[in-house]
Amino acid sequence: MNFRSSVEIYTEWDIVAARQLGRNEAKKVGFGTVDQARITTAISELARNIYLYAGKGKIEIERVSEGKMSGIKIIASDEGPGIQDIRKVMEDGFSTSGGLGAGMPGVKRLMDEFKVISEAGIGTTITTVKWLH
Amino acid sequence: MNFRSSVEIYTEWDIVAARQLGRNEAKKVGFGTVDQARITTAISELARNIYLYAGKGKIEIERVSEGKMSGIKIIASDEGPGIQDIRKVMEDGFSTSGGLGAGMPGVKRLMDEFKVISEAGIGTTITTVKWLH
Amino acid sequence: MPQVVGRQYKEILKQYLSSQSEEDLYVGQQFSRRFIEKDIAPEDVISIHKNALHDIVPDLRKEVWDSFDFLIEMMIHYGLTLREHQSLIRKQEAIQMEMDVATGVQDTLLKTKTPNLKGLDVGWISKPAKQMNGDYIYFLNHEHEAGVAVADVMGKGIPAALCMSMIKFGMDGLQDENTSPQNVLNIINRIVEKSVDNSMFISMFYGKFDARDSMFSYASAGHEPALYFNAKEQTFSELSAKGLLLGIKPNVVYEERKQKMEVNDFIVMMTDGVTETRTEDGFIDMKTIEKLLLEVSEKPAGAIAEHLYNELSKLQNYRLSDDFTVVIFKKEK
Amino acid sequence: MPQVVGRQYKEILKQYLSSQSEEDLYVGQQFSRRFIEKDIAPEDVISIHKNALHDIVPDLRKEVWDSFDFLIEMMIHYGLTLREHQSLIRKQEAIQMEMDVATGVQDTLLKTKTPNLKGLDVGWISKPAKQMNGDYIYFLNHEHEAGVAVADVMGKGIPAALCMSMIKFGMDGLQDENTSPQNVLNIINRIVEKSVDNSMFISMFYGKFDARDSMFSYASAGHEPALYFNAKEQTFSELSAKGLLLGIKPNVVYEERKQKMEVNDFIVMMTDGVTETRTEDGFIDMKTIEKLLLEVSEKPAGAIAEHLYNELSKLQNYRLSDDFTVVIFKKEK
Ligand SMILES: [Mn+2]
Ligand SMILES: [Mn+2]
Ligand SMILES: [Mn+2]
Ligand SMILES: [Mn+2]
Repeated sequence: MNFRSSVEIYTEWDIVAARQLGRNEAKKVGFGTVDQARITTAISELARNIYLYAGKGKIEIERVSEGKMSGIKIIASDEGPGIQDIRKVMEDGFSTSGGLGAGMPGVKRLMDEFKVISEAGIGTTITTVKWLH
Repeated sequence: MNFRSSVEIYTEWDIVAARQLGRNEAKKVGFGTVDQARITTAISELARNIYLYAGKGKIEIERVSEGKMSGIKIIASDEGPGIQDIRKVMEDGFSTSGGLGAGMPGVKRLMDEFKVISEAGIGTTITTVKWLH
Repeated sequence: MPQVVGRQYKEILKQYLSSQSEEDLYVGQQFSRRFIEKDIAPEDVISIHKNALHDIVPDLRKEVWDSFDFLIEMMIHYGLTLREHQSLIRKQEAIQMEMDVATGVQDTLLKTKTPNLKGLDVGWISKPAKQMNGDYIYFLNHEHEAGVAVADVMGKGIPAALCMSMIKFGMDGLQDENTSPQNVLNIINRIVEKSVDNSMFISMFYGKFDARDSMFSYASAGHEPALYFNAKEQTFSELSAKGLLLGIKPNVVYEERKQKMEVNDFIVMMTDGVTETRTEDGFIDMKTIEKLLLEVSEKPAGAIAEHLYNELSKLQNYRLSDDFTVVIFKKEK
Repeated sequence: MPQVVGRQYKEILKQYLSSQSEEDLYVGQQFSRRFIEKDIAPEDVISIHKNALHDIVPDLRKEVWDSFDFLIEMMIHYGLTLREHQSLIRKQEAIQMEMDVATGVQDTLLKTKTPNLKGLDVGWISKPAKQMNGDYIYFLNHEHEAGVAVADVMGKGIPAALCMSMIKFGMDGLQDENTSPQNVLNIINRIVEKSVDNSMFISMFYGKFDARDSMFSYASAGHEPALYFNAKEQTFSELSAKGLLLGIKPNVVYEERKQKMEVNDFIVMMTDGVTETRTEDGFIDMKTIEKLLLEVSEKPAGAIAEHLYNELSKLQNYRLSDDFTVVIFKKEK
């Protein structure tokens, strides 16, 4: 079974904890300094979105492997209001600052795989993976 | 009379000489390291354009002042074929690499003032100024 | 401003150098976002970093400081690309505004008036998948008759808008002529054929209700069949008629067919954006549409159209893959 | 690849640290451009720099290396913005392609056929200032007559294209009616007024040459006057007629006037992009246009139009500030 651990996101401090967990795991998988920073930034964005827009949620981090490849998977989930218009959120922002939308295309770019499932009133789950090349 | 000196551009080596002259002058005027680098880059782009597209030409560098402001003026001139479509050359490139066009919007951004005069078969003169803020 | 930024940066860096904590990196990264918002170029960041490090650990070998100067030089073109980005974003915003204006003008210019005919309840809905709609509805009203053209034109933007204008102005010119569905399609086909080359495809359904004998007559230029609901029998049947897409050949004669309507019967005209609704399990079938229509068959035409749109839109997760257009003619007492 | 890049970077940096020469900075900067082309993010540059410096001067205090890690963290969002830039550039290129398609469709759909009438030589030129043309020429041909509408519609893109289509399809519908300039403008004005709100402005000149009596009749909806060249006298006079812009009021009656033409006389119809040519010294005046026309008054209509365009375009440094359209009717033997 793969290693998996998680951080509940309630406060801004939890964002830092999720980052720390992610960076440690990324290092253990064997990512270099820059990729560690990228993975940590992706976690940071996901956790901030939970903190800012859903109020609470969870970041799970899992080491994954497929054949000879190994990598890291991040699952961000919340029971918030859900994303109204996913298409819009995934569009490249007309402004780099603020809003839920700012983060998503960025996270997608920082990682290799990216999937959103969102239902109004039920919540949002974002799953994203980065492989070690 | 203001100080003015110039470098003829024939070879790639002359580009370096023009840069060196510009950086020294920029330093004397009182620009900081980053602005020195920006002014030098602008000179570099102008000189490279002369070298690549006109074959030969001249970079003149002049310390200027207006009221309490002081600054540096760069005049790049050649007797090359002239710029066919200035509008196009000044447009933000759809590609950052290569071609005469790549440099011009960049030079404009690196400096404060920018003016082109170009006539087919007669040549091109670009005058650009950066003020010390 | 840069001095304040420099001081703050130094504090955060100093903190990090003494703790190497994740928290300081988080604070630093949040700080860097504000740098970008304030148009601080990456070469400026290197310079700020160099000065901060110099204040914190002044006694380093000269190579370190020289190396930062080199790094600044390396960053200049990165900074330029970023500034180009700002200008592209502004350009993009301008294009967006232009599109908004265009949509408004298109709506005004190609507007059509819903018929108001005794004995007929007309409802319709037309939703674009992207910003511009490639489906077009045009009503042709006469004293005892209500006609409607439902068209799906190829492409979006200017090409689509021009095709629609061909249809509108073509039909405007028909006011005093024979407006039998067959004749309408024959004439519009000739206009389209004359104006566009063969690479433009337009499908169109033309239906006309005559209040005097409650007869619905129709013709189709390669368009989706309509659905006829028989209220007494509570059954559906397809209304299809043979005919080539518009503009392919100059002299096509379109087949015209008729359907007698009784009170509470209705006819649903639509584009392929309705019938080709794609869900995660593949395309829906006609039965799904019929089921949805049946659920609200006693409501007014507008409510039926609305219901169909809402439910089909939900089935595809609120993401239309094609423009969606429905027109409903329902016979009233 | 990154390792090769890293080694090269180290060599250049090492060189610079020992010489601090401008040449090495130049080489470094040229190298940085290739970094950008290869999508090497700024955070990667910092990492490459750190590793290179570590190889060159390994014995530095720990703070230096930690400070680079901090700087990498600071650069991540810069890197993201740059990647967003790449995607915006691709988007922009897609829009450009779409515009190209739209221009093509517009040309096909709104195309018009230059008259071929014995006794009349017709020449024209129409050049857009930007990609899309907001000027429109439409010829209406009959057995003994050649008519032309020269219009300047507000805006560009879809709004302009739709206005043009109104004019084209409106005039298409006139084939069998009274095509006196007055009547043409009256009818087109009614169509425009019905279709657009008051915020759209269209100016239009309609001129018609009748081969039977060599009479040129014309009417104008707020458009630039035409110029009449009298070959015998070698003089110019303006042909203007009163009339409101199209679409302002529903029932405008346009003034119609006439000008008899003799062999070698010609009439120049144009848009304000011609008369309002702006040079560095301000606008040109009508005398400049007359002088240019006189220079080539013995040439065919097409050559006269061409000459006018070339010379006026040169006067404004080849940068049109407005769409430029000229139509010339020249009486032949
Ligand atoms: Mn379509
Ligand atoms: Mn469709
Ligand atoms: Mn115009
Ligand atoms: Mn104009």
